[in-house]
Amino acid sequence: MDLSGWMRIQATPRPLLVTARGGGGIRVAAERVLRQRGWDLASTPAEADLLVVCGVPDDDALAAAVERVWSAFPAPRARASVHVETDVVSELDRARVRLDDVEWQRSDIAARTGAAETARAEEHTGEHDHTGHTTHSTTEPACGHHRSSDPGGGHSMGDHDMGGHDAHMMHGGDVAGLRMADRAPDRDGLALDQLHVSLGPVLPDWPAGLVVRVALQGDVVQSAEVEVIGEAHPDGSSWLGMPAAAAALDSMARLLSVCGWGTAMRSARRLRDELLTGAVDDAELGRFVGRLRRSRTLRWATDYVGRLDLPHSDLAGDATQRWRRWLDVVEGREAGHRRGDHAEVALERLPGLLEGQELAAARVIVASLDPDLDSVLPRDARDRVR
Amino acid sequence: MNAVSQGPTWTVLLVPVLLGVLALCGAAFARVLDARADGRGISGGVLAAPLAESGRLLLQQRRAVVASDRLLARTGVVLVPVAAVLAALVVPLGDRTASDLSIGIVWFNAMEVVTWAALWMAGWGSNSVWGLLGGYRFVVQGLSYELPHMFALITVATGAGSLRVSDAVAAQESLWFVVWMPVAFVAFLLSALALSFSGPFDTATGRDIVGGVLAEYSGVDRLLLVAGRWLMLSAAAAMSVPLFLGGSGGPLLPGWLWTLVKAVAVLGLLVWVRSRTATLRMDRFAEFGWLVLIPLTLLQALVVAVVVVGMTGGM
Amino acid sequence: MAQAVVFWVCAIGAVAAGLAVFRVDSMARATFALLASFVLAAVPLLLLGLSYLGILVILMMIMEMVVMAVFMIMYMMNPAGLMPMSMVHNKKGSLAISTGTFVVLAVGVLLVDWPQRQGVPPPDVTFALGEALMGSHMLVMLVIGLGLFATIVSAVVLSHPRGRYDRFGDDLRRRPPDDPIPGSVDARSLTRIFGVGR
Amino acid sequence: MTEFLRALLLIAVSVLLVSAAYAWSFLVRLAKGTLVSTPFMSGLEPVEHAVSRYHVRWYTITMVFLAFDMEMVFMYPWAVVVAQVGSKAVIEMFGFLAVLVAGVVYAWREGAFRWT
Repeated sequence: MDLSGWMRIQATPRPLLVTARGGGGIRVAAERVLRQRGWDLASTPAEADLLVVCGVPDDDALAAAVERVWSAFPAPRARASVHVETDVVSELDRARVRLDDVEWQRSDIAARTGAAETARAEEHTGEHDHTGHTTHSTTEPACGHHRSSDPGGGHSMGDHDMGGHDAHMMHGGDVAGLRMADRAPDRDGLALDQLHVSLGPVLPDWPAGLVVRVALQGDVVQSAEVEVIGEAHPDGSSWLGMPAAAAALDSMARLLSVCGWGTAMRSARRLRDELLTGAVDDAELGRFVGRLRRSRTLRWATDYVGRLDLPHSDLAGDATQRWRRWLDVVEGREAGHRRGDHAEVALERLPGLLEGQELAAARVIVASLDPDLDSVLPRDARDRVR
Repeated sequence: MNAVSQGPTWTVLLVPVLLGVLALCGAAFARVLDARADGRGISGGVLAAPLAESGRLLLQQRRAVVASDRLLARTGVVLVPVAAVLAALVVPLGDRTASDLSIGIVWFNAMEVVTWAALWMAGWGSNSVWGLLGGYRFVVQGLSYELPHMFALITVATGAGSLRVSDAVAAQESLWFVVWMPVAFVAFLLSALALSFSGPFDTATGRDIVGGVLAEYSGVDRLLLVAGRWLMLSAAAAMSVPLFLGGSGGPLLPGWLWTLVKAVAVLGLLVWVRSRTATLRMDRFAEFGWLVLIPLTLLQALVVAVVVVGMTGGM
Repeated sequence: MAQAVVFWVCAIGAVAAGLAVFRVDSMARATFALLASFVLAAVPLLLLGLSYLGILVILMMIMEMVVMAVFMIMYMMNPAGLMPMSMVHNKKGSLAISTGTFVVLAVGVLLVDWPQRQGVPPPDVTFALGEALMGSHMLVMLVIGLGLFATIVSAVVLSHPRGRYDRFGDDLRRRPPDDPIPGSVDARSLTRIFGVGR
Repeated sequence: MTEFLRALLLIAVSVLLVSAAYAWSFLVRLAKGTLVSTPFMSGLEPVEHAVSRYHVRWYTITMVFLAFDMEMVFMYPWAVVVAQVGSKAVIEMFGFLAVLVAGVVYAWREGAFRWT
């Protein structure tokens, strides 16, 4: 066997998980299998070689996102679509075989190179016809929508000598199909470039179906718009059959990952799976919960972040108080996880909580609310109910 | 204990080899801790995982983002491992060192700072929001850990009365520096994690920004960045041995083995700390570094300076 | 021989990198071209046997150029150079100034009656530097210390958008301070981080 | 200069090793070309280039750092001579540092270490 093939077979695949709404149960099953096999989860297409779609992307936006992510995968690559929990193992095995199949990979590479060349030729014929332009402007959040009320806003130090050049640059048009970022006022009085970033739908440790479009200046979120994509699956909610303690551990694992504590995240997922199969060792679970409660660095990551004044809700308090309540659920000292209209309230409060926060803190806020969107009805349907 | 002296020229070639082996050990130990948390058994496959992953990345296609600055990106990616190897130049193994520079301690400092520029270039050069955020996060991390790190190094230099690493080892013949410079040692270990952007100081490559600087890199570029991180962590762990842990000093075993044992132990400690902590966000850590770590390391330097002056009767 | 090779490689490299600063469109590249120029200019210090100063220049220049990059990219337009633009402004004036400076320096190099070395360099130049700082040049260090203090204070006054009255209120009594993003070193945070859990 | 010849050798060796990694990767990988892709934007279409006038939230820290950092120029040689010069050196250096720390405490009170 040649060296390339041998090296490929020694390697463990690195999957990127995409979860559609209603695919939470499949995700949990996939995470269990991947954990047992030691296939670490990837964060981006660049890192990954295996695309695993959990659930059915029954929505155009998510289906398009999956295709876009798939096209950003470097070779070799393979994909698996899991529609039912019982298919996880067979789908992963099939994808693994394809990943190591040198012939298939060669033809994939050839096909992609060919497609890229055709696209380039087309671009040359219609030089200024930017086909992607209309989609750009639709995905762009409304400018100046959520600007902070800064008294000195709009007066930057460099306004005088830069204004003219800016106007010039706007006429420059796109570079490689993308615009240059533009300036916007900010709370500290500097008007520097604003970047529009979407968090979700394909993002690790992120609620399935959630899309938050943020405008960033530096690493601070200036405005946030929340959207939910995909069909609701109120009956097929992944959490219906799951004990509250396991669901709380699942939320905890996500928060730990966002807070950069990978080892604890692994333990949380393992204990969640053991709770689901009933094979959990209570003493170990207690030790794990104790370690999290004692962790100063975790406290440092979550204290004062995302404070909500909602008495009697399981969303009350800051991120620390929320995850400590999850641990109470894990220990059985509190009954429910994500009670009542948890997800609806979380979605409603989310933009206000995110604005003005540092991006890492914003991720902690979302992870500490961890809305389960499987059961959330579309906005118009909700209005009708009210 | 014999005085440290410069070995023959070919010992320079040993530096990348030994550092690479140490880095592989560190990465393998991290995999073992991961596997334990996952509930998997510890097998040969787990120990060889860093090698298998390197192979996977060598086979992977390289990628670049449209209109990215490939010159800066490439320079940054290459500089990360190169800086780590260069930093390790002045670490003695037993009583031999590859190069006994008269300013060895400053050399280590300068090579470690190369990572600032390298990581920023890699992040900026990828033309991705995540890389941009990661690169800038590393700069502010540098601004927060660098001064305590320098004070720790200066404390050692004060104790040794020299900037030469071999003099620092010689000065610890009777008493290891870690005993009377514990604060400097802890500050050095913290900065070892910070300068190799690992453990609680991995904001630059955080999972919350999908890998930050690493987000758009695949293939051999990614391998160099990840390997560079492990090499840098290993270099810092190895450097703590001559600076604080008495170099090759120790009973029974030969000197070179003692150096390795201590370096592996420090590296193991750092990797373990990595597995027990959440990431320290820089909006929190910057203030802590400036108002807690700097005064503490300064006090440590003061104590050492007073002791040194007292011992030489310079009053 | 080796010294001459290293010197010329560094000299030409430094000049080339210095020229590149004005030839590249991107602020990021310009900053790091300048850094490359400085690093290459530090190597001749090593050739002179000034090990400490040479490495120190490299160390300081890297840190300072990274900070420089931060500001260049914050305040200059078109930081990535993706739009066509020129890095050169006021061409005639700057050409006149730089030519004039070059001529003055070149003439100086050729005409000055350079003194002959008297005595020998100290065996350890770093040690000699330290002794000079603690002895004859102590005043320099003290003045610089006060200068740096003034730099810190004026930098904060000039650049920080919020001051203590914004944070602690007009009577400076508000605790904890009102900041858009909380830090870690104030009474409230320290108790929660280092104190007992709730 | 001769002092740094080995450093020069190590620079050459490490550049060689990095080149070897690139060469090996080129020989064994299936796709030789570089995949050019739009930046990862959570699966959605990116709107603009990421490289931009990045709004750094900690610019005051950089200024305080540069000022404080200057003292390193003095402190490394100071560390070498402190034993010989004696208590005078200790008083002088820590007086110098005390002034700088006072500046840091002032900056802290003004909130310079917090994100704007």
